[in-house]
Amino acid sequence: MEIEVQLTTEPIEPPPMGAVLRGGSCGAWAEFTGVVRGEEDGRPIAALEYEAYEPMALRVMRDILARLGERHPCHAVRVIHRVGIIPVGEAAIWIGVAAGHRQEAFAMLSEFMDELKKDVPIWKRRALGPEEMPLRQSAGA
Amino acid sequence: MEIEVQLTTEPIEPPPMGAVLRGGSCGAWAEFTGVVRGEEDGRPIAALEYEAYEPMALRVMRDILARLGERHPCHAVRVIHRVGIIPVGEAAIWIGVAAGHRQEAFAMLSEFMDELKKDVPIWKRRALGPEEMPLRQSAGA
Amino acid sequence: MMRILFFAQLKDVTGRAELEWPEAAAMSPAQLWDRLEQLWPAISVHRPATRLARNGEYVGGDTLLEPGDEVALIPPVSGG
Amino acid sequence: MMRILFFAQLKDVTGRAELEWPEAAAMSPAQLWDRLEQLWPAISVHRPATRLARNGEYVGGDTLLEPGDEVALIPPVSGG
Repeated sequence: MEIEVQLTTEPIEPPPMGAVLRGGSCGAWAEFTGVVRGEEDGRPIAALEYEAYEPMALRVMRDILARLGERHPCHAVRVIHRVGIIPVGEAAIWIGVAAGHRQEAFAMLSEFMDELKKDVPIWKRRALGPEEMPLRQSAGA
Repeated sequence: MEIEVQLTTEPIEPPPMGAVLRGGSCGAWAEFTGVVRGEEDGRPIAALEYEAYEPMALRVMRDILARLGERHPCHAVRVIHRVGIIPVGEAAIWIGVAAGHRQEAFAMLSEFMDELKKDVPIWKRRALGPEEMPLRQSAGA
Repeated sequence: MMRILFFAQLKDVTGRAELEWPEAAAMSPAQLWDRLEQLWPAISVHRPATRLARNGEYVGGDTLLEPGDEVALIPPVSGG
Repeated sequence: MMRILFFAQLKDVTGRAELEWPEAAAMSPAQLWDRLEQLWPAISVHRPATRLARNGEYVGGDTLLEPGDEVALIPPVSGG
């Protein structure tokens, strides 16, 4: 199983369906995007700031995917997690899975997200109100 | 829940994440693409031809989504199914779901696909070998 | 007049996508099948697995099919 | 020398992201926590829920932390 994990401070650009799909052995391509909601603990927010222990986060994500791949064999899986300040409505995480059949792809997506939220050293560091938004980010959103 | 279903004879272009996500109430955006595999009943193929009872297929898809939406409330769901000749590696179906949280989105994707394969009057009509591919499709692939 | 629609394998068996049936009386699904089998005996192998839809809704064996209805024979589906 | 990394709330409590500890001997996780609590008493409320990673791998309470290790304090994660 091809595995690729990435952390970025830039807006996530989901890569297009890859060459792996054109090969003819994949019947399923599933994607999940986790988006920053406009409310945290009941209060309206403008952005969340995420922080990661980067080398460990990358390694743990890779380990989780490899382990899940034994139970749900897929052809390829790619994860991109954004860190830093992420405005409401933008993606904090994207995961794409290519598999022979949809069952493996769905299991991979859903179980990866569960494991991520238990073990991957990434934190929602703080919520930012509209007045705290750096100019660059609010202009770019 | 916003519902949109569509049948098309053209290649599926998944629409970009919509305005619904920028509103701040959606934390989850999940997509599934069902892709034509290069093998059918153990024999290599170049394409599948799909046929639909169009008005009923649209209505049944819409009904399934509305019913699932009662158990897994989502903000918006959109389905595009392609019919006609679909070359290997191209999408036969695409579904995108916007929801508050990932659990509803995953349940909607996976249960919709199960119901689709039981009740929606769409058929894999026949498998085409490479020699049967119409010129227009093979040039465009 | 009743309109009968054939899809997938049933289109191969009957050689047509639809049939306009100059029918004056209502009939049960079983009566419809019996008459289709008279026209195309090879259709009978598909009978057990094929569902009927009346005006775009699946119906059970006790629904009456009326003149003016669009009746579709729906063999096992395979979309997605 | 042992390198200690602090993330999220633990960074707020200690006021720093890391600490270079001129440590000559190995110590247990419990010993590390005791010493951190001496430096920052407020860190103790985080102790029950915080896991330790040694050189990027979660470790249990019976692992020895050695000079040269990078030890990270991992409060409950919240990615995704």
